Amino acid sequence: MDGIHDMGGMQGFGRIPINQDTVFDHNWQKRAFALAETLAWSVPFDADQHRRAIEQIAPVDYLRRDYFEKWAIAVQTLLLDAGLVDEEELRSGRVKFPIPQDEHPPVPAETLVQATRAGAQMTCPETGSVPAFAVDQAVRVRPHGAAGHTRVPRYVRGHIGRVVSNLGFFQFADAMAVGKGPAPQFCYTVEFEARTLWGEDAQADDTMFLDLWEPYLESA
Amino acid sequence: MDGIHDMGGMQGFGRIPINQDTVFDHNWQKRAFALAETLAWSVPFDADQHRRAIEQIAPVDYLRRDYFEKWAIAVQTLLLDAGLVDEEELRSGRVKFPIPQDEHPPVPAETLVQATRAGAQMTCPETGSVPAFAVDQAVRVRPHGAAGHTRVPRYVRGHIGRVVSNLGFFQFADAMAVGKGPAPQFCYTVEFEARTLWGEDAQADDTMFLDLWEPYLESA
Amino acid sequence: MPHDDHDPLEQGAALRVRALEELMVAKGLVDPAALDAIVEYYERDVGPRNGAAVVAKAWTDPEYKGWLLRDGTAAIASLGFTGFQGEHMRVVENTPDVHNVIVCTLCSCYPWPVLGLPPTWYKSAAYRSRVVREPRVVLEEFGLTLPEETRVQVWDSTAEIRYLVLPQRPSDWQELSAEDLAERVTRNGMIGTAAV
Amino acid sequence: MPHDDHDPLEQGAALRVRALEELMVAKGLVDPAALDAIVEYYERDVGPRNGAAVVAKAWTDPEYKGWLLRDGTAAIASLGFTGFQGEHMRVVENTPDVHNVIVCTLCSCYPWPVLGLPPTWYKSAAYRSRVVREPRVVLEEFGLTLPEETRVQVWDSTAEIRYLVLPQRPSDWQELSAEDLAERVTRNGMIGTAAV
Repeated sequence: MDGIHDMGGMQGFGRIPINQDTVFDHNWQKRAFALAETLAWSVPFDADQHRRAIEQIAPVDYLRRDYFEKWAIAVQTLLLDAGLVDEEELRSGRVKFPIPQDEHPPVPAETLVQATRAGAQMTCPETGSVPAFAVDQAVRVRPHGAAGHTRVPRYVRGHIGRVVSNLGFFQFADAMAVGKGPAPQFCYTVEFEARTLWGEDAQADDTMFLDLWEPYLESA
Repeated sequence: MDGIHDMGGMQGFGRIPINQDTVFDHNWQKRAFALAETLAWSVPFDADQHRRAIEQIAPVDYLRRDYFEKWAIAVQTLLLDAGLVDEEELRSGRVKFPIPQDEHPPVPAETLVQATRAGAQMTCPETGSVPAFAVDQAVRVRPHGAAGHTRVPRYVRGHIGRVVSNLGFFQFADAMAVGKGPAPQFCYTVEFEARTLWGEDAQADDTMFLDLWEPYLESA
Repeated sequence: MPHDDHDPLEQGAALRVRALEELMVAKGLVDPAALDAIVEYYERDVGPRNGAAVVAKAWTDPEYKGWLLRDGTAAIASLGFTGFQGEHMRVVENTPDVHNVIVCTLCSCYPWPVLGLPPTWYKSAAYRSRVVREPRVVLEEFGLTLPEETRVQVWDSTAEIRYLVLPQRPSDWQELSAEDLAERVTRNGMIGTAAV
Repeated sequence: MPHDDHDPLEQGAALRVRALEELMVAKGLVDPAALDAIVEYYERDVGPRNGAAVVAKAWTDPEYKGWLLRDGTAAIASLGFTGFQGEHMRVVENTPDVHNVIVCTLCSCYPWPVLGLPPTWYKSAAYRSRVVREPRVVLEEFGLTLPEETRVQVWDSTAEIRYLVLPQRPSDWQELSAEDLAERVTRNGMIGTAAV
């Protein structure tokens, strides 16, 4: 999706707010963060589904609302999509209808912290899959983006880079985001010359690296 | 400038507000429009300078403010740039310092209406200039945009199209916008297949036409 | 976009413009009569009726139609429609095979002398972003379903040419007077977001 | 972004989140103890001190440094730093010739186990949009002027790898204890927006 979230290279956003140097400024931000982390288990949803829901926030709200409010809005969307709440409940905070609790057990504190500390499993067995590209090979990023959630920014579309490493066989964000995961794909680190992407304004030797799943690429 | 104004192909903006079918909804919108039309003479500024000033509005304001408020904001910017007002005057509406009136005469009503009805002169004598491209020639849009005001949208960058007509030798918007006009350039209508621009989601025979000045193009 | 009267954003805009007008008049940069005159000009002299007259003439006068499609600027000027944002006109013809639609993705370019100033939806982010990428879906939202075999041509007004769509002639055109024909022509028909 | 306490936008956000928390607890979808525990975990156990320990060790232990650059995930895990948003780590080394800086243009990907959650500026539209296009200008805003001959490498965290910058070792490193060295390491130094 060519959405407002795809910000790389956009101009007009002014100076970096370097002094906004904290993680949380308000207690509600902590609660919004924690709600996303816990509801990911009981609803459930994964990080790509949450990102996709954030990207679907109207552009003007994407720009003006607080980062953690957007996390909460995305969680609300995922709850609505799952049929676990309705709009009126979200407004009031009061329960109107019960949910099948057995199917959506809350995550206990200890389980959550242990799992958070352990991390997720994001790679899959290659089971005979063969990578399409080799290290040092020139690749071109496909010129057209996907309509849904995708992790290839517009600013590299159609441009030629060089594979610097094959990272392995990873769950594919485009599929995960719509609950069709893991549909694993090889993922590569690709290096681009800054001038390829930005023209002569960029400095000659500077480079950019992006991690790109195989379906985003073609031989150059 | 890869700014928020460059909207072609962006996703996430929802349904067309078809019922917002009027030109003006408030009297102040008419006044904002009229102020831009008259001040273009006395400040002076041209349409490209006004467009450039609109593009420089912060993205969140570009999205949330009324179209005619943005016209007024751009006029304020041009007045500030010309040194004819200061911020406090704009806030209060009250004059703090005089301006050299001889250099900035207000346009009389009759002159304005006559000139509006007559239109502007936007082409220049070709004086031996030779167009770089011919009708039916394949051209590629240069892959990198200009940092300043420019009239080549991102969605055609790097893509190949076909020249369908040479429109003539026109004042060049990129130069006009920074007061370096007319710096005329040939301008061409270029046709692109929809699938070239948008991939397989587009319908096979559909096409797009854009009018592009010569510096935006290279031979394909 | 229209705001309700208690919208603080709209109130702020109104205050901004009032202060600007007062300041400009006080500084001598603007003659208030010129403000009134230009608003009156666009409200009285300019609007889609001009374009409709062009279209109705093209529907009934094959020679004029040929001229209009060959040299839109001159043919339109011959009816007295000239001026800012219409100095260079191209008229694009809808047929059973081809449907044209116009947009300005970068701002709000629009053929003022023949259509007046653009309606709010034409300037909206939704229209500007979507009609180039999914014109058929956008036209459906306007209630216009095109046959798959009709080719869609989208014209993005990126330079100094302004576009006018010549809609398909109604089948009963011979029974109608020039005035009645012009009545049939809608603004959206001349943008390409409606059939006529 | 931080809001002042009378900002209606911030108040609306606070209300939204409070209603959501109440509803989720009442619906049985969330155990309030889990909310508290996860906030406490990120406030107490996770943060830039973890990354600083990794960096300080790499500065003083060449073998560890080699391992860290070869297999960041394992070398970092060996110090006990693992978890969400750090399952696959790559450490990139700053030298006099090369300066690395990390970003996530599409959202806010960041190596949580070693740096904690990202600061607001890292998630800002300005940083995300600009650092890939004009990294040197951005670094200047952070007060970091790079020699022209230093190559800048920008790493956009677009998939599941998370990045950590290994800053250049201070020249007086041999005079410092492991703790003092770790004190020198700043969060921005490990993002690449500051020298150490």
